[in-house]
Amino acid sequence: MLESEIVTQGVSLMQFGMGTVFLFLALLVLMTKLMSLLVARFEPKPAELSSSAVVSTGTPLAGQPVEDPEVLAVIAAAIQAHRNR
Amino acid sequence: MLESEIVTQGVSLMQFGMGTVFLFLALLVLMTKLMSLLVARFEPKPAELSSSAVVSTGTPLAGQPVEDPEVLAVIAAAIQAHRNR
Amino acid sequence: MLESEIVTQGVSLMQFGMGTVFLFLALLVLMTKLMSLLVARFEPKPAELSSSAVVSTGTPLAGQPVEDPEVLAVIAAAIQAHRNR
Amino acid sequence: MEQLYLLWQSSGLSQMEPGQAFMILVGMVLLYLAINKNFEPLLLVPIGFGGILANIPGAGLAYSALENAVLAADPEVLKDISYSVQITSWESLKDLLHGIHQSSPGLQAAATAAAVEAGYSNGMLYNFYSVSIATGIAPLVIFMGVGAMTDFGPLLANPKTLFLGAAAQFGIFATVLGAVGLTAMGLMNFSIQDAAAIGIIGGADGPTAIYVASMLSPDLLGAIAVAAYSYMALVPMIQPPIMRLLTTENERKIKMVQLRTVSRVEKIIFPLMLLILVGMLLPDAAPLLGMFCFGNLMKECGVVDRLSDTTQNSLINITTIFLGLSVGSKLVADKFLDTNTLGILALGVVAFAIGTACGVIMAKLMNLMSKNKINPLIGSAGVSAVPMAARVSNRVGLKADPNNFLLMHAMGPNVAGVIGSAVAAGVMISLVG
Amino acid sequence: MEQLYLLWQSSGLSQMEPGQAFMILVGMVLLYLAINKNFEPLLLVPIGFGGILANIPGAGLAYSALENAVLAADPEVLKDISYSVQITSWESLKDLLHGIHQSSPGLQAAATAAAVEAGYSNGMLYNFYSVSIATGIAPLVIFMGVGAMTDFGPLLANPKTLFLGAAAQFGIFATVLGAVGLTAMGLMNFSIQDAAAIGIIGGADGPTAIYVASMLSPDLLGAIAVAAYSYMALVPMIQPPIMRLLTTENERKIKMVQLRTVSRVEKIIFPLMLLILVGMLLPDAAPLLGMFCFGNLMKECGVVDRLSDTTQNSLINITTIFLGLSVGSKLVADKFLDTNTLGILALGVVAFAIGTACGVIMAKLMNLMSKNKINPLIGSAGVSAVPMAARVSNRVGLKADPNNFLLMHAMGPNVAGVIGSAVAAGVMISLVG
Amino acid sequence: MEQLYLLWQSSGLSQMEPGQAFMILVGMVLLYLAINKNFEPLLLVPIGFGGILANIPGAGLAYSALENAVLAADPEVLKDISYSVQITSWESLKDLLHGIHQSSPGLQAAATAAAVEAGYSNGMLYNFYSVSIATGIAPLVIFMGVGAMTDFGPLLANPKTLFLGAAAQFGIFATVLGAVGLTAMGLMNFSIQDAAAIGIIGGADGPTAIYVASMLSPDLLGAIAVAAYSYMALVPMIQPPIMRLLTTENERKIKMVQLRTVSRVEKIIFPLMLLILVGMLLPDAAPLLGMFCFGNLMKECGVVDRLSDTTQNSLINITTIFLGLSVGSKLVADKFLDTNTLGILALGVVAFAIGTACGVIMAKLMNLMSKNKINPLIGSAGVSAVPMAARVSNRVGLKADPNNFLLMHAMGPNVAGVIGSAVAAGVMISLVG
Ligand code: NA
Ligand code: NA
Ligand code: NA
Repeated sequence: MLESEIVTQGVSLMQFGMGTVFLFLALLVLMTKLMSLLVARFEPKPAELSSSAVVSTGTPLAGQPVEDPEVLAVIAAAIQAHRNR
Repeated sequence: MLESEIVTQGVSLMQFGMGTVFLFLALLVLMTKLMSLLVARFEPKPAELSSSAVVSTGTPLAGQPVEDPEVLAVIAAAIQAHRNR
Repeated sequence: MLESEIVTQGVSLMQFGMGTVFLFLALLVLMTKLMSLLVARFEPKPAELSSSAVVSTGTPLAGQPVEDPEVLAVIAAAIQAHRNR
Repeated sequence: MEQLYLLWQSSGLSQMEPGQAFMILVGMVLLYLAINKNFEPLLLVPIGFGGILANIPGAGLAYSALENAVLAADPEVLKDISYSVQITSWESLKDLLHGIHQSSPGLQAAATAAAVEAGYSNGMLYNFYSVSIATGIAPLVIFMGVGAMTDFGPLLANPKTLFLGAAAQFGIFATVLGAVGLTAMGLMNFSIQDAAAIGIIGGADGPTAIYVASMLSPDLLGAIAVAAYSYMALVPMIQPPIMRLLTTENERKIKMVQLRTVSRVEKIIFPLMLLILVGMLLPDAAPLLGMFCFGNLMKECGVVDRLSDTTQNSLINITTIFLGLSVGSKLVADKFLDTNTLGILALGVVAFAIGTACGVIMAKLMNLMSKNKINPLIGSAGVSAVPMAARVSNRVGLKADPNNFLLMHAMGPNVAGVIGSAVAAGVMISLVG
Repeated sequence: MEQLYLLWQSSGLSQMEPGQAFMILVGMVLLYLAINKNFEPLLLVPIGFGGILANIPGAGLAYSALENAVLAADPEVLKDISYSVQITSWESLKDLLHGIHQSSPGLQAAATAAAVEAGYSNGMLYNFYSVSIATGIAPLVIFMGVGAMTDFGPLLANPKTLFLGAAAQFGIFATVLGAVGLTAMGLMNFSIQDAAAIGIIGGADGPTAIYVASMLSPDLLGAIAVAAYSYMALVPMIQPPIMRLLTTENERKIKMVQLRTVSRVEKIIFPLMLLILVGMLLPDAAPLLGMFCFGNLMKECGVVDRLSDTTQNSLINITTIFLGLSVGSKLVADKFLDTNTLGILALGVVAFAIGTACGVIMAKLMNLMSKNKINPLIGSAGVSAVPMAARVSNRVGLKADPNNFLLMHAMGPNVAGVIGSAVAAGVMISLVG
Repeated sequence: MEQLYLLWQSSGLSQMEPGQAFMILVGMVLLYLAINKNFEPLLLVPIGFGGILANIPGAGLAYSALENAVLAADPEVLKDISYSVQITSWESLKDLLHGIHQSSPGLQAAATAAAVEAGYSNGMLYNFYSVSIATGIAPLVIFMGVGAMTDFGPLLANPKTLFLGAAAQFGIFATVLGAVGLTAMGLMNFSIQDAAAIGIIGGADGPTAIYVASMLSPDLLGAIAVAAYSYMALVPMIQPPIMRLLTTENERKIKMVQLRTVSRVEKIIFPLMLLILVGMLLPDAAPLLGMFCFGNLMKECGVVDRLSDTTQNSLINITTIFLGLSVGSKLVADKFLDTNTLGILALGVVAFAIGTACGVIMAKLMNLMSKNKINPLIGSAGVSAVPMAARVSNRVGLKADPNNFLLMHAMGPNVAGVIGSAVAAGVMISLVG
């Protein structure tokens, strides 16, 4: 009795589990495709937009207390080195 | 009475403590020597092996997101910039 | 009653609060000026002192287990670059 | 089909209440503002995301084990819990929860034990909140990090700018008056503790606001933190009109004396002096300003750069993540959706405006008494909102005279405002805490 | 001489039990595999070392104060403790401990107080475990870090590879069936919770496995974590034969369409969409997938790089150290040495094999219905084991056609597998938790 | 005027006791030594600052909620609390507190609940102490970091230098004798636990001292930690006279054999061997030496560099900050200002001196029995104080012969001293803990 019960539980766990996993990921496939379509429609030039978005957030980020000066110095030195090569 | 008791405790703590410290470190000396002997016997060329071992673990480590490349780039740029000044 | 009570509390919080803020910051102004005067008097050459102080703490700091090897490598590279100029 | 029906029953979608849906939208809006409009993203990204997590129906991430047990409404469990707290009847689950929160700590502990034994556990965000905010540790650690990033040089070069930082705190207390006024008029329902916590929005300093709210009015913490960070992000829009209204073109063109260089010794002594002053006069501000001074001392003393670096980087970043998610836990619908929240948002912007105005007016008053003229535009930086407000002063100044750089001058009142609002926080905790 | 005898008596060597010696050897083997064979060293070094620490005789590092008090077997203390829990007789200390663990939380708290008053305290590893795993925080933080290191680009470019990640989760549930089958046959003795926790090994995802095991079956956590990480390291040996068996040479040579570039907006929206979907459908997976999505959002949004960097570096590293040592605490001999452990190890490798096979078969099925052919070798990457399984797909593909690089194509099912096993985890917590 | 009077009443200045003022001065002196004289600044800056914070009158940052409630002396609250712990009369608040600390954990919990309900809460530093030191975690994590920074190469090349590290621990036990002697003479009042904790100052190892003191004698922890770190900073002044006194010019000129190179395999095996030896012989030293070996293994194994880097940087830095502030909490006037503190300071310097002398003498003894001569100057490095003591050996050696570099030779006994004092700590915890 007890043994068959745990088997039943296991089988139902499998059915329910695989069902949910497939259903969930199928929904995710649908939504992802839909989302990509919408993004492509409303953002005509995705490549350009993505780069411009990066630029637009670039300036405010400079306000963060990250070690910007160092990074800038490194970049400056690298560019300088490149030119002088 | 009480005073002499704590002195007794202190003396016994000293005996037992220094004894254990010496015994422990003496054992450690023995085992370390033994270990070094065994390593030397079973690993014929320790120097070579150690370097090759470093190399063999090097590849998988490269997958770790440590900032090596950046550091290298910075140093390279700095040296380059300095020379070209 | 209750309404007027909370208003009374609010007014008294404002009086007491702004009073403390001003008093505190006024005291801080006084003490800061006094401190700057004293520092200027007892430390005749502040600029020089500050730099020498940095140097004096510099040596022991080198003893700290910071990423010495890297720092040393960078310094070494810099010195080398300097010599080759 | 029956399986599918059960699946639907247990899903979040079927349990969703309108308030939760709305708050998820609010979380999305906060994320949008943070990511696309760069509204204080370091805080608003975690807060917005935490807000969404907190409102996932059925997950109970923002609730304690006891709250989760009550909200699950299993009759057996409810019986055990209500027996523990000696409540025999209630109108709604919300009513029962209210009754439980009113009962003594001992009874609540018993009820919690009953909930845990029934298999309920604290939500993830509730745990984050308990550890990071309820203990006060997260805002204090962030304040230490802010201290380690602060340069008191401009303030030390021109100490009287501290008065600008003092004046701008009037925004805090005017807002307290506003909150009690709204309550007296019956429009809102704030206690004096709530009013004090709302006022601190005018301090324009995130960790101070969260620290005070967690001590005086935890239920309003979500709205207060969101208001504080949002208005800090809006400083470039809120302040300039007020600054222009209160100053003449000529005042805006005032050039200030070049700041003297400040010695390293002064910079080391200043945080210690400030600490002693706080300790002697206002012990309730000692945790906040103590950690702030400690961070600053680590930075300036030059012998513990390892510690200072970690404080400014990994430590403050780790703390920010958990602080933000924890604040988000207070965006749970049944705590956030309330007419009081609207009142808080309205009062917050008033607080910023009054603080800005008082800073500018104070600068003009000081000019009447001193021959070293201050450009009144730097008065607005006294609200803190470091370094945004100082940049606004600079920008408005540049419009009046393209060669007049006010940034360093404005940094003095800017950090003075941080001290000023921490002092105000101490007063309020001391008086109504 | 008497002193020396006493010294010997109090030493660990004289108290050592064979099981402890064996487990110390197991710890050494794990360290050997991690260091010399590069078996997931980031986890197996701390786990192996923790396992050695946990089995030091007389140190009790992996036990609670109460367990340490009972195991010390001081008659006076045993009397107090057994009185607290109202147990009057017991056959062995292990029997008494079992009885204590069965008694109500209140009685256990009283017994713990008695143990603490007698001078016993929690072992170091027990404390680590309580804070990092029992609260769920450590696996969640690591999952956040994994999210911050994950690139959903390949998945977004080819969303149908999500189905491969779904199919590979069959390994999980087949293993659950295997575990209940072994129990039904009387070979093993697993509860349904144990079976679910064992199944999750097939998810090939360390933090998910630890999270689920800590909630459903803490006693098996050690064996489950060791199995999960070991088999993840063995993926390059387990998968290729199965992949070759199930595919023809021509199938292995299929060239896939070049992936389109994915815009930044899509990458930002995807984690939010996933979060909402999880919230609506499977609240029990919300902590795991919520933290995963949060980490990913921090990475992709581009405005909180400070936080994202810390999440990927110091925060995940610190958490990994304590997580590993805590997992090691479950390698204590009397919990680990059990025929069940052998069952877990056997079932784990079956789980990996079935997951791999199902992923490959699913890819072949999808090819029957679609004209954009999928190389079935990327199906095996659906088990997750990021990024090892994707590399295996690439390597096997290169053997069939040296110009066919499958790596980026395999990253899609690879991260889909992470989502899939987190979903499976949510289902199991929801149904048997 | 009345308002101002009230303000004065509630300020710290009016509540200040002479002891607090004195301890604030002590904190300032520690900061001065750390910043200007470079006395172990990484620890003494946080300790000094924490000491100042702990003595801010009226802030109660170093006290528990219960202590804060008693010290506030509100009659109603005192009544509740004394009722909870069943104390009916007391001479002074200090007397009442003493009584409370003597009562059973259950009664103390009830009294704490009464204090919390009356609105009192744990001070910030008290919370830091509870989490970081009372649990033992902070010293252990720092020890792990020290392990990850330690190179056992010189020790492995010349293992007999371990005997120097053993001999130098005589300073510990001689100090224990000194402490019990002072007590026997009635000059001081130390228990055997106190004496053991004081002795560990002679171990010249910060985390070991704090770990032992937190377990054996928490009230003396402040003085012990301050003494340990101060004398470690003073090693360049304490050791050279003793070294010169005990050696001849010729001995100081002894050139030692060049150290052989040590293979990576030996470096990996050594921490594991040490761990096993500790586990077999001295389980009570297992937490300390276990974490030390773990850190070292992470460094040497070469496959977990991410973890090793974090251990040596952000993790140890974060822990140091909170450890230091927590130690500072024990500098609160009523715990620190005591004749016992003077005794501890005096005994501490004796401990260092005896340890140094024994190390040197041991080296000379070993030279009698071996043909490979040891320069006795490296004996003093056996006290640990890594790497200061090894540098002192080098410097004194260079004075005798400018071409004789002893630094690498001295690193052997230096790290041996760390092992030695951790072993001594284990013995003491085992015998009197
Ligand atoms: Na402010
Ligand atoms: Na998976
Ligand atoms: Na030592």
